[in-house]
Amino acid sequence: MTELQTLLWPGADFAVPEGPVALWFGFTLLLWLCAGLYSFSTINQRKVLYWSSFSLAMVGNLLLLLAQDVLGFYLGFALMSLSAYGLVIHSGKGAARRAGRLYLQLAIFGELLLFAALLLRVDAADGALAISDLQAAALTPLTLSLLLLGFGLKAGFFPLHIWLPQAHPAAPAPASAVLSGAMIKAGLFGLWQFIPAGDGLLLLWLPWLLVLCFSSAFFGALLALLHRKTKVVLAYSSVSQMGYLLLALVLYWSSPADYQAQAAWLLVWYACHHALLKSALFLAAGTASSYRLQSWHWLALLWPLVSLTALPLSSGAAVKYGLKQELGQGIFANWSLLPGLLTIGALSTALLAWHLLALLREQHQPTKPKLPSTASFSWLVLVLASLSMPWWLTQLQPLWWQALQPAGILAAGWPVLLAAGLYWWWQHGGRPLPASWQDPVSPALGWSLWLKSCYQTQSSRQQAWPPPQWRKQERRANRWLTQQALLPLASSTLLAVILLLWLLS
Amino acid sequence: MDWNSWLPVFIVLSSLLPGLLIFSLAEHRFALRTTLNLGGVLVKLLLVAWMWQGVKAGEDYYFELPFLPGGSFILHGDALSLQFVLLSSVLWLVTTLYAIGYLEGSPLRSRFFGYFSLCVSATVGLALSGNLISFVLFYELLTLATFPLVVHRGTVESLRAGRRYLAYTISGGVVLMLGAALLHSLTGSPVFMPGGYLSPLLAEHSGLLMLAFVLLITGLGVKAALLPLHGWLPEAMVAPAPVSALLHAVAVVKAGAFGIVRVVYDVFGVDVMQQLDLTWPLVMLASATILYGSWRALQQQDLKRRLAYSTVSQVSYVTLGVAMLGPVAAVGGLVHLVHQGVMKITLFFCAGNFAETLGIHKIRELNGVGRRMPLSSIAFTLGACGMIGLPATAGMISKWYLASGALDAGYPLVLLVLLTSSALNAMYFLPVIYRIWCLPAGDWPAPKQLSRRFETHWMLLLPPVITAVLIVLMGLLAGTDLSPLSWSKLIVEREFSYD
Amino acid sequence: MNFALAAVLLPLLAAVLALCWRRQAARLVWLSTLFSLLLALAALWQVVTFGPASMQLGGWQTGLAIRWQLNELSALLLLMTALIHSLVASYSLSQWRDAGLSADFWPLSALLQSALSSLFLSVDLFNWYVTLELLGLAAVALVLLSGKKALQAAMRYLLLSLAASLCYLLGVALLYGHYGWLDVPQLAVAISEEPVDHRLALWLITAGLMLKAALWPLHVWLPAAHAAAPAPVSALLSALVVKGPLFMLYMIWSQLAGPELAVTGSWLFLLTGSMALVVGGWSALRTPYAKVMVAYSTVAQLGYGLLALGLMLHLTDPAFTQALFIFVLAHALAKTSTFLAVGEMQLRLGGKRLSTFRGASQTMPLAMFAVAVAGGSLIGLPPSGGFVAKWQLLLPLWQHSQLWWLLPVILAGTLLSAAYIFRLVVLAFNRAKPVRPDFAPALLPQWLALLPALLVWMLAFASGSLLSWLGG
Amino acid sequence: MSGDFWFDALLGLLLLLLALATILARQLAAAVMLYVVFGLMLALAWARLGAADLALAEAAIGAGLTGALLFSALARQPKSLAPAQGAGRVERLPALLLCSAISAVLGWTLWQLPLQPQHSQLPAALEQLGSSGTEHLVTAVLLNFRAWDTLLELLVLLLALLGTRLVAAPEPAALQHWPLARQWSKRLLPLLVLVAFFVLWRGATAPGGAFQAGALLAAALVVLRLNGQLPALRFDFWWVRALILAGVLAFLLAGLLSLWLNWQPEQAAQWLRWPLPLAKGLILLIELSATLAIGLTLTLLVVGERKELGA
Repeated sequence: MTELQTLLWPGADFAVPEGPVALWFGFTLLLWLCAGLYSFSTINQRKVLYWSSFSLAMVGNLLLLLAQDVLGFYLGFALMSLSAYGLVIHSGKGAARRAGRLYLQLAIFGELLLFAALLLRVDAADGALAISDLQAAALTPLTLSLLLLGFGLKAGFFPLHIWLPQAHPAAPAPASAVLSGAMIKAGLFGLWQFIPAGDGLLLLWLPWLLVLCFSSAFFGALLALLHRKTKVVLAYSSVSQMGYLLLALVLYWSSPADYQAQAAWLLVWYACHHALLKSALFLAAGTASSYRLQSWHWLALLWPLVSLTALPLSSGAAVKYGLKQELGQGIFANWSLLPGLLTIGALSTALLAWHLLALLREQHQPTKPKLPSTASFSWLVLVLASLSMPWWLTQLQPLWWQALQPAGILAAGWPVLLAAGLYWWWQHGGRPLPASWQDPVSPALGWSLWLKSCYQTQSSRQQAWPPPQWRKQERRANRWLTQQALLPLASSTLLAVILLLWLLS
Repeated sequence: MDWNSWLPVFIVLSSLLPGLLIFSLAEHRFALRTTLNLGGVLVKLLLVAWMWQGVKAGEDYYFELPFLPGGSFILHGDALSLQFVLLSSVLWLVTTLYAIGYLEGSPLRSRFFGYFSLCVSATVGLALSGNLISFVLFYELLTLATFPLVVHRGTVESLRAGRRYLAYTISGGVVLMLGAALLHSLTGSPVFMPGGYLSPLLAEHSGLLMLAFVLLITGLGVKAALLPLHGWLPEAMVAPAPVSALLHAVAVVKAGAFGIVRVVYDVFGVDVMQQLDLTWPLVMLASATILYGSWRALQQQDLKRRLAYSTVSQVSYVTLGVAMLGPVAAVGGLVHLVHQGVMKITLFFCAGNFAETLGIHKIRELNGVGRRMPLSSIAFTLGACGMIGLPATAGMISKWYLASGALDAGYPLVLLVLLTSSALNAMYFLPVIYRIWCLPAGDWPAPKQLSRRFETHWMLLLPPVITAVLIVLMGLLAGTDLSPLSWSKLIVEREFSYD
Repeated sequence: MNFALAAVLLPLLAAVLALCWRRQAARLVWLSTLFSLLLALAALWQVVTFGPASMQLGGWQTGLAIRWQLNELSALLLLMTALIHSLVASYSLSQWRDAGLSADFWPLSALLQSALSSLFLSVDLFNWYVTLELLGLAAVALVLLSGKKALQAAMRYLLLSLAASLCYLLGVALLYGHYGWLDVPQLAVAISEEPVDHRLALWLITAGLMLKAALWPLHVWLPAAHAAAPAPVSALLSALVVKGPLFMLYMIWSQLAGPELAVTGSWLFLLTGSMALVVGGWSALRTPYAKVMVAYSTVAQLGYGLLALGLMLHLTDPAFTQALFIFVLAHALAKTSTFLAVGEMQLRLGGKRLSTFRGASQTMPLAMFAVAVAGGSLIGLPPSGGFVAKWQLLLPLWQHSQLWWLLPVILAGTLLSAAYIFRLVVLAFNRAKPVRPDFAPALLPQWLALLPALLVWMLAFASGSLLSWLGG
Repeated sequence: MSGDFWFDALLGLLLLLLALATILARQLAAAVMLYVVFGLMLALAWARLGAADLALAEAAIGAGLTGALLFSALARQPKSLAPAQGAGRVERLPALLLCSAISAVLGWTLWQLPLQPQHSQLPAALEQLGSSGTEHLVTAVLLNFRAWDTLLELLVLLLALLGTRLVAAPEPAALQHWPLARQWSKRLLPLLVLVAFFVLWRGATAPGGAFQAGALLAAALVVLRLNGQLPALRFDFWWVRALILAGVLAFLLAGLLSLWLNWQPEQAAQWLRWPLPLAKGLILLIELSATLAIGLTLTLLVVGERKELGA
């Protein structure tokens, strides 16, 4: 594909993806198509804005997956994240605009960081623009932190998640689905592609990243429990799940060379798994808020939850199992705390799932209109895809089987049951949360507002100069000079000049 | 004298002669005037294309006329000059089209188009000048030719702006002339040559050379709107839209920036610049201007003034690029010369369209324009995205090269400057775009129906659409042989391979 | 030499004939200016081809007779005189009915041309005095053409002019009394052979000439006189009449002053030149009247001449001679254009204040264009003649760092001239006042006003040969 | 200490006193009178110095014509401007100071510089006198050696007239003609004309010449005109103009004639070189026409009216 360089920008290179990236591309495409189908019948207002943003974001998202060069990737990435702004503010309501503002501010900020990061990478690789060439170049602390920040702001793990719980609820359901399913994955994809595994500096940083993973996982799940809007809960669930995804990435980075391919596959499986189930859940939540949920809808709603909590038979079980397995093999094998943390994570995820289910039931109103069939269809496709993931992904099947072993069932099952009990006790045990704790307002909105006030100032008008007072005097002096004093002045000057010169010379 | 040596002269004449003829036309001779205008443009484009392929093939276009002892009047078409010539000719075409539509039915059109053509001739002449003295000559002519355009409206504000414009540019011109005279007294005015011609003087006259550099840069800095000398530019916004478009995108500010390129590369040369340690101050100055311009742009409530301050900032990218003295950075600076031109002219066209169609001048009046004037709004959005440096636009390419050039040349802090400026650009452009697209339509001051089929008069609409398409094309197709980027690389190749 | 002689005599004859045959005065004088232009061109051609020539009037020996010298410099000045006169005559012919110009203008202007040509050719101290007198009287008479309102200015001009002549005559008498030579080259030889204290003589001559040439600080009579005169007359006065004494100053100082005195004198010229630039420019900027502004501009511009003269004496560099005379040529052309255009506009728009010119770029675009173009040369914008002069002035200056303070002065002078020129131009672009529909001023006078302005811009491209002629 | 010395000393003192009195006189009319007397005394002084022609010219121009001019100017002054309104003390003082300073410097220089020509043109001039066409040195210088100066001086006079004509003068107050004066002028006229032509003729060999003669002629004409004994002389009369221009014209024609006579195709033309055989005649012609021209010009300068008849 070298001809592209002479046609497009310098270094331009695209390739049909292979291997894990192909899967990534596949689920992304599927997600976008389904979301598009769903929006087709459910988006009724501001269609131009919606569809232009939607299609641009989709193009960007797919482009970044196809790109083999830095500029192409950056193009896709920027196109995607900036166009998504239109999706976020689509409703035009106050909350959407606030969320959009925050989103855009952070997106731009992220773009800039990313720009710097990519530039530094390219510079480190002596100007090579192909992504594959960047792998050989060593990281510097600055580059690494810029990359983590730049992609992290998109990926939305803690503490870079602040835009996510605002933006996802504000967007229409299909938009949230792609936002959460595909777009935040793009951030992760970037991290995966641009940070070379096995880099010395990276290995030093990995423990800290691990901390980040688990904080994100717990933080997201716990914060979700405080909120009562389904989409906010889902957004926080995404934050939490991104923690796991980051974990998968960290494991990929830390895995020994012979196991790396497997680790990469696991990362993609996890991403695919989460993408499918989260988009299905967002569609569900969106449907529940605007349409009547029919009975089979509840089934379609339950399955992703099952997958989320990694109950056996689901893809979730398989990938979680893979994660655990991998954790035992890499450099973190002797970190005894980690399996325990994973279990607590599973418990918190299960709590979140129960919370969500309860909210959905509670908020469901049977008087609303019926969901159009195309929308139902696209939703169903996503659920089915999620359901059948182990079947069409044959490589996943070993893991799936292993998760189906009794030990696996037990390990997956008891946190869910415990969570059910805990949740019931929490809801009905007479220990409700204080009202001030419920639906906390994110401080990020305040920061965003402050930032806005910085650049939307009203300029103060400058004072006009006072009129000069010396004009009159000047006029008088001129009159005297040209009328009364002219001749004497001229003659005396003449004589004075002669005298002066004579004396001086 | 063969055809090759006359070609630069013909290129200058192809706008000068129509301009002079237009002056003599009566006000109502619309058809003849338009024919002259467009005919001139097309002839110029043909000639420029001819020269373009010639220069690419390595031909030399050199015209000389004895003028002053030690310095003839020289027109010389080299790769660098062609960059600017191409830019101004192409943008002249679109601006002419725009101006015809914009000024329809208004008085004094012959005068306007006459000066307009003169202005383009001066710009092209400036680009083609082969030595410092010819450059100074066209530089001053440009000042004179643009002044009537700035004050074209003849209102009190425009006259005030015109006075200010003159005060700045004439002073700058005089300082430039002093600097040129100083250099001329040392060496005469030889032809611009890659690597400069001052290195023999380095040992003996380094103090004078530094003085000359300061004078030249001060003189050029006025038009290039470097930091303390930028005051005329926002004021000059009272001019009609085609004029501000031309002033800010092509002619005046670029003349300054182009002059800085010439002085740095072809008069002083990289070696002398480095040995005199002149790059740091220039880089600092350019950086300060970039940040300051963006910062001031943020505070403007008037659309055109915001664009003007944005220009102050963006033109210094060019200066920055050449000042860093690295080949990659130079590519960035040179390509931004073109890119910024196309992007800013788009923005001004759109601003003019908004003002002309809906009477909008303030940013807060822009609410919901996107639905009433979608094409202009798209063009505006693309221009703004380019200014921020978002990918798929021309701005991204120049920013990329500038930034990697900065790393390449050992100025990592410049990267920070570029990023901050981009952030500020986003801060002052995105709210505008937000208002255009995302807010419901407000009370527009003076909505007019200029066309039955389009959102506005087609002649007003076509130019921004063309330039907006160009922005995207220049960003996406930057690798092609026809792109400004490739041409900039060619220039840099020639400028840096002198020894 | 024959052509030069004819160029002096033709206007003289024309003047006499015009006085006799008054009905045809205008046409006669106009034709004579055209022919003398051709003659001056021929004289220049002759000098360039055959080299300089000189003539003893009456064929008597040196010392007894008056000597004329025709070299490149005098030929150029002769040409300038003829050119300006033919331009002004054509202009006056085209509009004299409207302007109410008296028929007396014609013989007077022809006499002026003759006197000035004779002055430029002559190298005799006493003959210079006579031509100077003739010049002064003709100028005063021309100023009086404006009628009563010019009376006061003209009388002052006359008085000061007479005083200046007396000063000059006194100086000449002192020199003649001691050396017995009136012929300048011979006198120079005599002085160099036996130097005595001839300071006073030289200073008297200088003061007188400075007063005649309206060099600062002896310029006080000029603005009123030039402003009061009719437009063609102002053009002649500013473009030509002040150049005569300047030329004499140059000749006398370059030939008669010894090297020591030359340096002393150069300080005078440098200082007064600087002051002229700044003060004249400032006054021009502040005055509310258009013609006064142009007149003050002459005061300021003569500062460049003084600077060039001073520098030439100070540094003995031929480049400054070139600068001086290119400046003289450029200023003559530019000022002719400015005065003609301003006068034409005053005539048509009615009013002498600057505010009259509001909107002039719309009402009288050609005339306004002429002012702007000529103003460009006055400012020194390239590629005008004024630019070349300034360039020649600046270039060698960089080599002599002890005179660095002149650079800011020149800078200030340039900026001030830009300020007053553009003050007018900006006013002209004001569109507050709509044009009357029936307003259609004649185009020919405007074109004629524009012509010298275009010429001065073309001068730059002839500067190569000009410099080589003046370089010797 | 001869009587001559005392006479001269008295004359000098008188001159100084008269000059002071003229300046300090409070009435303009008195000042003019004193000035006329001063002119006469000055003429006397010239005569005492042996320059009869200068004495005559001074009497005619300095006392006669200028006096007449000043009187007629006085007559045209508005009545209200009776007492002299000189410049204020403030304006007078610096002028006085500077004048005295400059006089001192001049005196000092004259003291320093021996006005002894280092190189005199006199021997050369005397040598060439024979071929100049006249016997008197001054005339030779004026009309041959430096004839160009003289031609230009004639033009100066002409210009003075032209300039004066342009000044629009108010109508003169009605002058009463004094019968005695009318008689006197009638008697005086032939005498003056005679003297004038004598002076002119004498110029060929001794001091004298066209300027002096013209001045005397003018004095006669002015007196006549002021007494109303001469019809109005107007510049618009063609013969008046022709006479006024006669000097210059004669000069020019003579010059052109000699140019033609001296013409040699290979050589540069010789301007104002009188061919030897014609020199005397030409000079005489020029002198004659110049006398007429000067006389008429001076007359018109004093009594010329701008207001034209029937206009």
